[in-house]
Amino acid sequence: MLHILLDSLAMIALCYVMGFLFRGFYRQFNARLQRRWGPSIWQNFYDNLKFLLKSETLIHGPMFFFGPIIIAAGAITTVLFIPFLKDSIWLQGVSAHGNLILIIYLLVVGPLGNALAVGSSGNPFGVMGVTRGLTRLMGLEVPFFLGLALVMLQHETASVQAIMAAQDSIAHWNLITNPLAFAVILLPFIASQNGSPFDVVGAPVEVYAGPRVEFGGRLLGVLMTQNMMMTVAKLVLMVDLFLGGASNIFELIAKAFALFLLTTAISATFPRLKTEQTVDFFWTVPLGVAVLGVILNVWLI
Amino acid sequence: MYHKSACEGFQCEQQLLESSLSQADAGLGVVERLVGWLRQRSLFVLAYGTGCGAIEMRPLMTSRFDAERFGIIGAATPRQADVLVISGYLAIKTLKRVIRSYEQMQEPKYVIALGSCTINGGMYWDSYNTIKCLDHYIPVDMYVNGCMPRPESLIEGFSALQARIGRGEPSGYQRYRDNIDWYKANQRRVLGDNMPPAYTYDWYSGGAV
Amino acid sequence: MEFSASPIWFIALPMLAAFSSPLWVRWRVLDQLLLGIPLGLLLLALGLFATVQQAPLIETIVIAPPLGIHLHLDSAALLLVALFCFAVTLVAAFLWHGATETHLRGRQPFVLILLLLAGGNGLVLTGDLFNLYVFLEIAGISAYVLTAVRDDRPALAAGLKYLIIGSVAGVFFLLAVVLIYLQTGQLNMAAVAQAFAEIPPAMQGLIAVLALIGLGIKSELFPFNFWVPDVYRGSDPAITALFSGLLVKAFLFVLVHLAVLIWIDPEIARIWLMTLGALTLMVAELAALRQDEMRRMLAYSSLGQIGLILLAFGFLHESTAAGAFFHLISHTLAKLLLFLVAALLLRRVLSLHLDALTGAGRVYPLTVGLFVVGALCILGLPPLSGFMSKLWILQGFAAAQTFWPIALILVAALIEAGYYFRWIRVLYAPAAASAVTDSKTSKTAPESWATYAPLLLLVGLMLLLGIAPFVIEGALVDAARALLDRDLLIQSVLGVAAQ
Amino acid sequence: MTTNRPLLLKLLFLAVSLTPTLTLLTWDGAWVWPLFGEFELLFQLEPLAAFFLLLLALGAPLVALPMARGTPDVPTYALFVLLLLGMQVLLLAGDFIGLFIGWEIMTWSSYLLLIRSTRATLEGAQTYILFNLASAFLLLAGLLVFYSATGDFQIAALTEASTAQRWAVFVLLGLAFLVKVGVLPLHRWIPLGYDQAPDLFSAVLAGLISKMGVYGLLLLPTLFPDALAGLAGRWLNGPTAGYGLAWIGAITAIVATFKAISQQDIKRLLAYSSIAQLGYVLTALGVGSSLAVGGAILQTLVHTLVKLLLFITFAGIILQTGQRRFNDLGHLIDRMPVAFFAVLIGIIGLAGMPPLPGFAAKYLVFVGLIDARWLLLLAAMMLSSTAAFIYCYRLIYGPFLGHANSPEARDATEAPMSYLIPQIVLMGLLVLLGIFPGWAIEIIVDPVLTALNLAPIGAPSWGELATPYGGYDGVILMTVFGSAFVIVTALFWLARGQLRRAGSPYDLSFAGEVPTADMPLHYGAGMGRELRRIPLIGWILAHTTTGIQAGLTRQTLATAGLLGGLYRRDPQTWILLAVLVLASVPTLLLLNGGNS
Repeated sequence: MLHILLDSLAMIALCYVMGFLFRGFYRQFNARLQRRWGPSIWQNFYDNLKFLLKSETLIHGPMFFFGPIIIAAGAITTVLFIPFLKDSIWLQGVSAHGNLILIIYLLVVGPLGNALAVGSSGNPFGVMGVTRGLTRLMGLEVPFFLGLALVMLQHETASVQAIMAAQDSIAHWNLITNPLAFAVILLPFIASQNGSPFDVVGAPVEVYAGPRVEFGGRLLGVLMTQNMMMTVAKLVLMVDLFLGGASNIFELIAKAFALFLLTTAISATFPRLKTEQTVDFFWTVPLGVAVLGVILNVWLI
Repeated sequence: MYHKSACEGFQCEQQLLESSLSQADAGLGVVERLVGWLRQRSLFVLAYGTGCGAIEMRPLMTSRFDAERFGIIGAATPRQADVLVISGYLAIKTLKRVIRSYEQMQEPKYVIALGSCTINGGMYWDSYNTIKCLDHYIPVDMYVNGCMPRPESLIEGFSALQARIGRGEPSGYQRYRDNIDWYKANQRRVLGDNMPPAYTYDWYSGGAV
Repeated sequence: MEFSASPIWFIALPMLAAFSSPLWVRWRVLDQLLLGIPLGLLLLALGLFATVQQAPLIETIVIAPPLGIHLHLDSAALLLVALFCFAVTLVAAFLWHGATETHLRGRQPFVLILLLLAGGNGLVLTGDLFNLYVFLEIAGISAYVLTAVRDDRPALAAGLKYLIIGSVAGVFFLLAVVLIYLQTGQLNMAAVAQAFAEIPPAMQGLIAVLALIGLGIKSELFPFNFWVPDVYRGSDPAITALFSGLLVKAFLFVLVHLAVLIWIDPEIARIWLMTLGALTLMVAELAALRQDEMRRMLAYSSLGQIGLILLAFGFLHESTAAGAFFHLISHTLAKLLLFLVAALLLRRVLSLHLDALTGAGRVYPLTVGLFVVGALCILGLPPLSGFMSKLWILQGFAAAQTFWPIALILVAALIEAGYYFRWIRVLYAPAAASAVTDSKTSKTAPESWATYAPLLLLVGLMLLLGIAPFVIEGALVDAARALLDRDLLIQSVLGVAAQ
Repeated sequence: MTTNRPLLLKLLFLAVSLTPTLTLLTWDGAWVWPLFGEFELLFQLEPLAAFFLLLLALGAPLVALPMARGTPDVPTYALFVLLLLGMQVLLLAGDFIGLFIGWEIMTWSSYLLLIRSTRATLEGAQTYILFNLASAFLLLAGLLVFYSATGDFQIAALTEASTAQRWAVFVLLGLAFLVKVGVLPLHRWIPLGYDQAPDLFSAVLAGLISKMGVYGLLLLPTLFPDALAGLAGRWLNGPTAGYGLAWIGAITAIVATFKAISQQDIKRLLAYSSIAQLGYVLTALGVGSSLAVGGAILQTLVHTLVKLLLFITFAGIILQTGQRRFNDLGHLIDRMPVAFFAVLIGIIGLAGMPPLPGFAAKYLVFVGLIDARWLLLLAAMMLSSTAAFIYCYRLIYGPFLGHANSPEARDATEAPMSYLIPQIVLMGLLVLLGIFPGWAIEIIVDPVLTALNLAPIGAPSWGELATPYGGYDGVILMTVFGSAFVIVTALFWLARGQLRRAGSPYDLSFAGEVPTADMPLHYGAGMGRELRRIPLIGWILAHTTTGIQAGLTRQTLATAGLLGGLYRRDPQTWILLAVLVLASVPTLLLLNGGNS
């Protein structure tokens, strides 16, 4: 019991620290691309703490308050159901009691809890953002899930630990053995991270900050915290599934960072798509590749 | 109507200023210092482009001036913002929106006023529909004067504000809270029937949740 | 016992009562008699079932067949006679114990209804072709006059139309009888059946067509049934109930009976009968879709059911024929109910037009509820008898691996549902039409339970037969056998003659 | 005496609504009722039927309770009792005749209940009854073909039939049940019927009556053993015939989901969502493996609970406000908190989110699809189940969040107790099943699977759902989530700073403006409009089957008019026709005779 508690706290802390460092790096990276100095790598930490330390928070009713809390609880649950390391008793959380499909659905708890809170505020711009978010979710989930299904089919299990264990050497990484699945998943993955070509949901100015329009003060702090944790959780999941997992924490950070670098580079390159363009894109290019992958995997092999 | 009856007009402002300055040396604990330090590292700006000063604010985010390196970044909505920047002269019509935006920001919150117009009306000193002294309507923490101030001076203003926040000095929002009746009376004087509805500010006088 | 068991009573008693009615002055007595005679005959018929199951009863009049006239009471005929007696009892109870219009409560309708019963029974019972024609005219004439008995413009027009077309039908049939007599020298059906094969084929065809047209008009088959909606619309619904429940069934039985008996080749008979049945079914059901008057709609529905019964009879299979008898019974029950409900509604609402009846169900819940039950029975929905009878027919076809009639019957049932449920929906429409709300009820006294008793009895019977069809299973199967077994019939009639 | 009569009636009604429970608990052995010939009705309780009887036993009293409110409506009570009777006959029947009898009683009594609503239009009522009767007659045709092949009406495997007969039975019965389930081109009666039915009766329609179609579909594997594979062989890891069924289900689910998103009326939205949910069931049944069928059964159970919950809740809302469109409601969360929680739980179940059992069902189906290697179907199901989030969100946003858009919504109060009790019971059941998915599998799903000759799924513990592809533990999931929730809330409260509630719902960030009540702030009520810009969805939303149905009706009526025109009113035409027939037939006969 104590082990699980410590383990869970460690996972959450790791997620949080990695989260704000990665995000800080992202801002640095973007600034350098734009020939600026950019903020310090700790900037996201400052921002987050500043919000958490705001002395006033406005709420629009109980659901508005509980929405971010639900999201945060969902994020923590998600983190705990993802195994961070393989062949280790540490950083496992309760991942033995879950599986990939559960994790995919837990990833959605965030957007839905958010939607509830935003709806509760009654701000039309917020709901507009939520609509965009749910629409994007509809677009990205199909190729995303299909790509994951290819992996599940390949290993005939939905357990992340088993998939991770099966990739014992670099030649057995799913990135190598099933590159099509990775190609299918990469762009939806960026979208699920609210990364750049697909970040129309919270587009400032256009929809007045979108879903977060009414959030301020400490609730916004909670939302930022969970966002950073989820960023890392998704990266770790991808590392587990495609990069063979990690045996120790440094390997984990390295692999996650490599993956993050890839998505950052893509995000920094492409301009924003409109909602319907996003969905249409997901239903043509990644889904097309996914169908190709299915044909190759199921019929030809 | 006035919160304090001992003074009138300019005297009141003088008293207010003095009383706030007198608190500046109040002893600060470690926690307050840390909090102040964290707050000054991260300022989300709600830029209100009321006048010509708006044009000077855009370069602030560009590569040349790069305000982000000070932790200063734009916020889309007042709920997320820490600093309200009033850029230039303020028409009466705009004042209502500015007040609304200011009241929607979550404390602690700060106001930076750009240009001479916000101090004394500037070149619009005799205009019938601009306000002359912003500080009568919302509490200004930092004036950046000039017509218009360049981005460099704007950054200078921000740094000064950051220093004040870091020192934990009391800021305008506390003044606004304490003297809400006075501010409202001033606002009502220029806005007349055009005041925002009572629910937008009556909580200042009441308790919190 | 020998005395009471004679089939002659089914014809003689109503006729006697009808013709001697002028001897009574007080019509209160007629009241009891009109109810009593068919009821008595019904009981008699029910009592005879066991006897007839052993062997058909044959009553010769004056001379033995083939020379004389005889009445032939086999299981099939007995079933129909019992049904007719029941129908007349019920309508009589409805007419004479409810608050009926005065023109239906005098001596005139008394005579006519009893004559109709006599005619119907005679048609079913007689074993002689010319006698058949006589009964055809008796039933016909009483029907014409019953149609016109209301004595107003539409009733008289309908009566006249019925008279004209009925007479034409009579002429056709008479021609057929004459030709048969000229060709074979026989009028006894059994004897004709034996001799018919020797007639030249062309003449056979001519006779068949003449008889078919004559009986086709009378039994409302497709290319000859254009008169039906007008007549049903013009006459009183209670009387129409008898036409649909009694008269048509009698003619239909005669048609099938003659076809089985006289026509040698069952294949040709099957093709003709089934084609006619199928055509009647589909055309009538489709035409009914657009009817906005309740009596016309019921008339078309009745035609459709006749087509269905003929389709099942025409297959000339024991199973479908038993089903057809069953359907004939349940159709009579349902149509009696529906037409009597129409009569009840007509007493309260000025018109039976669809628009005038909008929302009637919310004003007269019981009456319209009974309409719904009747409609469900016609549609063949369980647990009412209509379902069991249709199921019987359908399983007969299925067992014989013949699927086109099944498809046809089901499609027809769907179309039928289309218009019946349209009526039900309109009857239960949320907003009642003004014709319903300011109807005649406000002025007249509410209906007594005596008015509803016959209708509730009908519902009870439908339920009973729908849930426990085995109670009449034996009678139905016997009837089907008796109808289809040609040799047995000839042998029993002529065998009697030989003794 | 007279004062007690309504109360007695209501008590009687409630007692009768418990009969399915009684049947479920006490029925054992077989009861035979003779009909005619060698046919007889056989009533016995098979495990498969017992599952559906369980649904009925759950649903009937829960709907009857709010129904019994107010002045007793005797016809409605009687028809409801008849409906229950019909459904029990249907489920108990061991032969097709009994099944059909129950089916038909259910059909017409539900129709009569439906037209008791004041909102039922002619079009809606006709569509409802004609589609359902078409379904019934297809069933009848199918069972007659079955009879002609086997000589018996007993529900048993169809082994000695020719291929044509097997296909005929499969297609006819399949179509019959698919109409009831409401797959795509045959679905039109569902939105119309569910929308126009009396509000509480919609719960029965969606929760119970549509499940009878599922029951029928589950009978198909009994008729065609080896999970339909005998019909047309196998495709990848599943039966080919099932592959077709599964695609029908998936396409139904997708299209119905998008249609649901674009609805403006709550009940219509729920109707389309029912179609979509049963599309999943169909897909799962098509797979036919133990996992997928288990998922289908669980999904059926969850859908029943969820739709009962949602329809009863919205019936309460409609009762209290008289409004039923998303645009006319809003911000009921403060006034109807129980209803809010009911709908929240309902949509979580509907969307198949963990930890509610909807997720367990979807999980089993997904794993079944992966196991059968039907990945494209998986993608299709995923599409529809994520698109379902949008309409789920509308369900909670439109009535409960946002702004009150009508005077009734502004001062509504919580629905009466008789509406709240079923809501609370159903919420409790859903949460319970969500925490203990293994229990649901062991107690409810496995007996049915065994009866269908499939391997039971089994569960290591009550909380755990286990499959060969891995599983999850509902108890641990709930514990982790609950603790996280509690800890985050506690930390939030412990941290310094004040929390302030906005003084008015109009205190919004609105570009410095102060919005007023007459501004169209209830944006999400019209959610889904912008989805039309996505080509696929735009195409789906632009097409309906209304035109086909209207065209068919028009053609039929035109034919009817044409044939009706034959029935002229002048006797001379009648006679002329008779004479013409007389003249023509012998001529033809003579010509034929002359030739031969």
